Amino acid sequence: MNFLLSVIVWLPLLGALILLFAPGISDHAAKRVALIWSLVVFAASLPLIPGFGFFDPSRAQLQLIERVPWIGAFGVDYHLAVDGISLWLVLLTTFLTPIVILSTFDSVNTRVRAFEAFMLALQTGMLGVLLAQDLFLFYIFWEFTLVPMYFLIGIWGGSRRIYATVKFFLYTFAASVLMLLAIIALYVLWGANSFSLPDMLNAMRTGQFTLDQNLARWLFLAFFAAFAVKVPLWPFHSWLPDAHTEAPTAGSVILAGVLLKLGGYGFIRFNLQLFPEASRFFAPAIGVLAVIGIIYGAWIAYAQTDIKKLVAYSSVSHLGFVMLGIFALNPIGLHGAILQMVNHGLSTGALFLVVGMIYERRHTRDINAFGGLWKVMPVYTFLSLLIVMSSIGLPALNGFVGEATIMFGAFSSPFLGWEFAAFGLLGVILAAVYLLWMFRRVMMGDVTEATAKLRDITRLELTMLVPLIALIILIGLYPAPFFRAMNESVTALANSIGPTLAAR
Amino acid sequence: MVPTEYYVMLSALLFTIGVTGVLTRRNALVVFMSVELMLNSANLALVAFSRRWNHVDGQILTFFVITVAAAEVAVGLALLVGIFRTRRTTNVDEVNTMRG
Amino acid sequence: MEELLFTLIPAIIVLPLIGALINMFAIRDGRRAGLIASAACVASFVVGLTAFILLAGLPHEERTHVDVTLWQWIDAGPLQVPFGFLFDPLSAVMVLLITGVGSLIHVFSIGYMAHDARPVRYFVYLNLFVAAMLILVLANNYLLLFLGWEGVGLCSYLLIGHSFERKEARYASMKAFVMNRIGDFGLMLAILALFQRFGSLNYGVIFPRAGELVGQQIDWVLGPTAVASAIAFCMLIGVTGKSAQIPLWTWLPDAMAGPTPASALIHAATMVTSGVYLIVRSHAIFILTPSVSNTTVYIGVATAFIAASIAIGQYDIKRVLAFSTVSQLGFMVAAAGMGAYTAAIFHLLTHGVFKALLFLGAGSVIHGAHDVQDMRRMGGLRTAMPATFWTYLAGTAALAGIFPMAGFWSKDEIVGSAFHGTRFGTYPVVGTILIITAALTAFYMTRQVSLVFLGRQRDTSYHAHESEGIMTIPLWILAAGSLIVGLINIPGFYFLEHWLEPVFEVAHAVGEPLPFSFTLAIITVALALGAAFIAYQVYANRQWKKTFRDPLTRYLGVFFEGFEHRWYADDVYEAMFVRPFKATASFLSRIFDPMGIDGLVNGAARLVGLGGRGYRVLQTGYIRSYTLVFLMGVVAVLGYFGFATVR
Amino acid sequence: MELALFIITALVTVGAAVAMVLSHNAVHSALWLVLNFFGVAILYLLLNAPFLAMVQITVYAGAIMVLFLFVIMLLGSEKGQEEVNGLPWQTPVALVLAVVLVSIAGYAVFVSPTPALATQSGAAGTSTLTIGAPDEVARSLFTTYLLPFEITSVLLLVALIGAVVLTLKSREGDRA
Repeated sequence: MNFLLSVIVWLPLLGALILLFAPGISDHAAKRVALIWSLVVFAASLPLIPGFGFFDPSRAQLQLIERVPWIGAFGVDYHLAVDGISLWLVLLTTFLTPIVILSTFDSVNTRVRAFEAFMLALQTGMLGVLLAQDLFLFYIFWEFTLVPMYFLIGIWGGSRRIYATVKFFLYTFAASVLMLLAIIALYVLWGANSFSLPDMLNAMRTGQFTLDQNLARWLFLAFFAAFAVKVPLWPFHSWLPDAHTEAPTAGSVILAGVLLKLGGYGFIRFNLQLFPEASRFFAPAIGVLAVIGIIYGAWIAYAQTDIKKLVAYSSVSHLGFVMLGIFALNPIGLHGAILQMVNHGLSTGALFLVVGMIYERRHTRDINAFGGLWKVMPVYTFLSLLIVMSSIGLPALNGFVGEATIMFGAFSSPFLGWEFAAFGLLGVILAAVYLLWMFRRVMMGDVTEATAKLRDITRLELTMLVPLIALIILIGLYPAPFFRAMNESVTALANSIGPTLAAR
Repeated sequence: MVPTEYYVMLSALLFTIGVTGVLTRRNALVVFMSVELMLNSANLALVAFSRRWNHVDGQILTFFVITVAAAEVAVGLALLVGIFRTRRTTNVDEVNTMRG
Repeated sequence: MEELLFTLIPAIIVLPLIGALINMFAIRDGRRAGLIASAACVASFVVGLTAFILLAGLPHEERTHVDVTLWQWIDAGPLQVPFGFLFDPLSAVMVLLITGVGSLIHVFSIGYMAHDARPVRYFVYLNLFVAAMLILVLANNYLLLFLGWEGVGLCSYLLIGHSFERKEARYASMKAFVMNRIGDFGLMLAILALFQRFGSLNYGVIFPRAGELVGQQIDWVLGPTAVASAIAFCMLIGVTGKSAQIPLWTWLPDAMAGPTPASALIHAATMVTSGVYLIVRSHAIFILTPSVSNTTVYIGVATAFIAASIAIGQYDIKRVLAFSTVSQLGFMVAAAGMGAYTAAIFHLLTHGVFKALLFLGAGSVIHGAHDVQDMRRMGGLRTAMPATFWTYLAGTAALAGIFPMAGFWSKDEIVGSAFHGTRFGTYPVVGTILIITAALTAFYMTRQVSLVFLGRQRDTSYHAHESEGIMTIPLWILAAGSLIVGLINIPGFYFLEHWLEPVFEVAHAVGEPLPFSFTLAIITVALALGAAFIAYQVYANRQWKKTFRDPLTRYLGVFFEGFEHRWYADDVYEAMFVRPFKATASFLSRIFDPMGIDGLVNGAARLVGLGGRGYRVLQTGYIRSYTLVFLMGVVAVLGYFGFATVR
Repeated sequence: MELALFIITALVTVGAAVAMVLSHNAVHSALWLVLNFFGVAILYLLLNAPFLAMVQITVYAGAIMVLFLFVIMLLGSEKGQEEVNGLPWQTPVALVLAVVLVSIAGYAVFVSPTPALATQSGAAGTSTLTIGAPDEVARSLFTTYLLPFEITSVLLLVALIGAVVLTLKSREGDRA
């Protein structure tokens, strides 16, 4: 039994503690230490990439399993494992965090040690959520991720940060308490004195542990509540714009980049696996909510004057696609959904970085305050054009690959059907509308005296964007290795849910 | 041989008087005395039952109650003195700074 | 020989890409960037030509098997999409047009963009555009075609918005991209349906099995419709978006805000024709649905006629050509709809050449007249710009369909197929409308020539001069081209017809070549010449002031007003779509989201707050009230136990 | 005879209690309370608890009431300082509750058929005389209840120190 996963999960927290308690670390040094530490974590997570021998893409089951009894009385194990579904999200987390820390170099200068510590602690939380296979352990990590984010927004946020962060915390927390209820219910109903998800699934599959239909649906809804708020699915999204507008740039990037994906991941890992029948039952309804989210998010984004709010609503729209992909309940849809979660992390993360850069220069997020950036900051505008295009879903970039696969999945899924794909595609048009509208208002136009003397992108900012853009283009042109790594797990999962592709 | 019910009834009566004393009077000391009275009524009931069941435990308990009551009075009065020093009053209603 | 072909095809696309990358990262100077870009395009043309020759060398039936896959693009379980190219006769011809005309336009641009603010960026976009268009034409599956499809949309967005200082350029670029996107919505839906029906998107899989679609029905809100019709109709939406047909055509005239050579390449020769290419490429599906094919014909004809009528009322030199392009595209779409696929491709090729010539000519005029675009301020430029004048005249003759020029042969073939009839039957009404439109074309082109070149120079505030050699040489080449290109499908030999046969054999859609009818030819030429003569009389030798009223207003009155305002299409779209969209957006963001959804959340929070305030009343601070509560509790408990146990 | 004595003492005790509650002067209520304690002591005697009766008189009546009187004199609050009445509606409610409480007690003691007390009147065993004697109480106190006994001693010590500390601190406050 190797310890790679535990190393990956707990290393960041160790770094956080060091940063907090080690004596005599100046702000300047704290940033460097945090950066190096997060790079070490990223290096530790690299062996997970298929081809390094640790992760075998041809096996669908959980791999690199680490299981140690923890709380004997309730049968709670410290149980970590990874499979095709969570692989890329883990790598996205370890890949994004160094970039996020890099972005704090010139944007955060008050209480830097605490900021970096919270960021690393957050990383531990997120990795824990992605790797935990024990329901109890999962819940602990799930709630733990809220705490650092609460402080990140609460302390370093904008003017209305208190309202935003309290709303964020309470909204997510209230929903996840329902999930805790469901977890306990499962534990009691199963009666095998264990919270282990794989064992529970085996018991279900072999018929030892059967849930009657209505109860399964209620439990599905309990899990649904927690994850829908996190994703956010349409009616539960009202915390996101506030959280994003008030969060510091680094906070926004990590929030959009990874935190939102935990909801989507949760749906796949728990809702689909534990309650296949309920998933089939609720798929059309959730599909409708997703489609509304796509169009609604895009539509509102168009009317925003605050850039960050615009990008926040665009996240609501993009994640509507992910939900559509998940609840297509077929291999293609799931492939698309998982890849789109990674893509969204990259594109929207980069978009927030870009927005952060002009915020650092002008200290305002109002779109009308900008104009003519293309002339003043050509390199910056070229990079942001690429990022905007990836968010719009232009082919040859990563957004398109994810969205197209989801559309194929949704179109041919017996539970959704062509209407969902059609309305989903409307979202693609609207995405072009509001993003290009923003691009025109900010980048094109004539140079105002305020934007005349803005300096172009610095080397530091370049090092932040280049890795993201490299991946955006790579996934756009050659996504096959990403798909192949999750192929087995996703197909196994889709078959377990029931009839996959509609009869041709 | 006076039946125990009478004693218990008497004890209840005394207890109720004590309670009304606590509720109605506003002088802290009188309230305090009413509390003592309630304790006493409880003791009476205890001893009554001790005789009834022919068991000494009731009386032992009463004994302990008395000692505790003594301790309580000591501390209580010290508190009252403390309050009087700062508030210049022993009227219970004037001391209502702990308003919600 | 087979392997050589396999290596050449990717090279065609890679060369412009390399040119773009070099310019993007290494080059700062405009002229040098122009040279590199043109070199890349010419190289691509040369490679394309050799590939064309090699393909011609292959035996007849092997010409559609040249299919090379570079790598597996999407590999998501059942969804397998290769990144592969197909070099068959149809795409070969398209490649030649794109790279050939493209190269000439690149060379022309060197001169034209000499004093532009950001020439390097312009050449990067131009090269990227050629690469994207080549991907579109060479793709061997629909998803890769879609990649090229949106790629050219992006490049047109960038090129239109090149000089973004100007307000109309900024708005036009976004309008173009969004309207293309609406078309792409339809195409994507068709692609999704194709995948669901065939499990793959490769042409090699879909077209041979296209027959399976017959009889398959889907029922939806408008009742049961054939799957083939649904797919074809969705494709048609894509075509109207990209080839600027009704209803999605208003973006093309505004796209004239971009640099003129860019308009020549994109909005005349290549991008807008990709819609026609799509129909011809997917003929196996369109054949199955006479209903959708007929709709295509009617859309094409209607667009042709309306656009021609609008062109008559325009004063901007480029706008006239823009509407002329929309009209000629209408011809091609009608031909493709009728099933006369070879005629459509033939007209596409000839139009590509002479419309590029006209646009470059217009570019040369604007260049010479110091960026004046309003024809009312021109006049008498033939003396100042002889070369431009004569080449422009050749282009006009070709467009009007005068005898020896290319336009005559291709337009005549379309009109001929309308009367002679194809697999779906004859279209007499369509034929007559097309002939009238041809006459209108002759009219507005002669109007333009006489307004620009004949008569006296009305606005003398500028001194017009001829463009230098680097711009006029491409004009002469294109002028020669607009004569020679007509011969490739000259009746009797029908080279193009035979060349494209293998492409249509797959779905056995090969019709026998159209017999040439003299009567029809004479009628069309006579009408064209007549219309030209009328235009000459009305416009050529009148002495107007700079801001004259077009004489036609007297004859046509309100109609002319309608033509001039593009039949008020823009205002209708603005009122029907754009304004409601903005209104709803602001409603949602200002009222619904904050009050509605957020309201619920904050409402819940406020409720809890109120509850809390309610309880505070109980904390009175009086010790005695607390003891009272104690007592109540005691009484309640005693009471309960006292009485409950009894019952 | 015994019943008569019980009734007299009961009446005296209740009267003293009521007087204690009603009298305006704190000293008077203290004295009434002392009388009450004596009444209860007599009742203890009736209930064969001579040791407790003595303890009652010495501790309660002697020590505690003296302390009370001392504090009353110290604080000088024997005059009725009842003008500030925060909760005027409290008294009637308290009386009503008191009546309810008594009625419940009465019902529980006399009316409800609880088995335990019913059989009491029969077996009035003679041997009850000895249980209240000091030696009997002492024997059980130092055997079965040794631990509580020690704890109460600690408790008394704590109370002692507490009282001193509280009053000590407040005196300093006074000097400022």
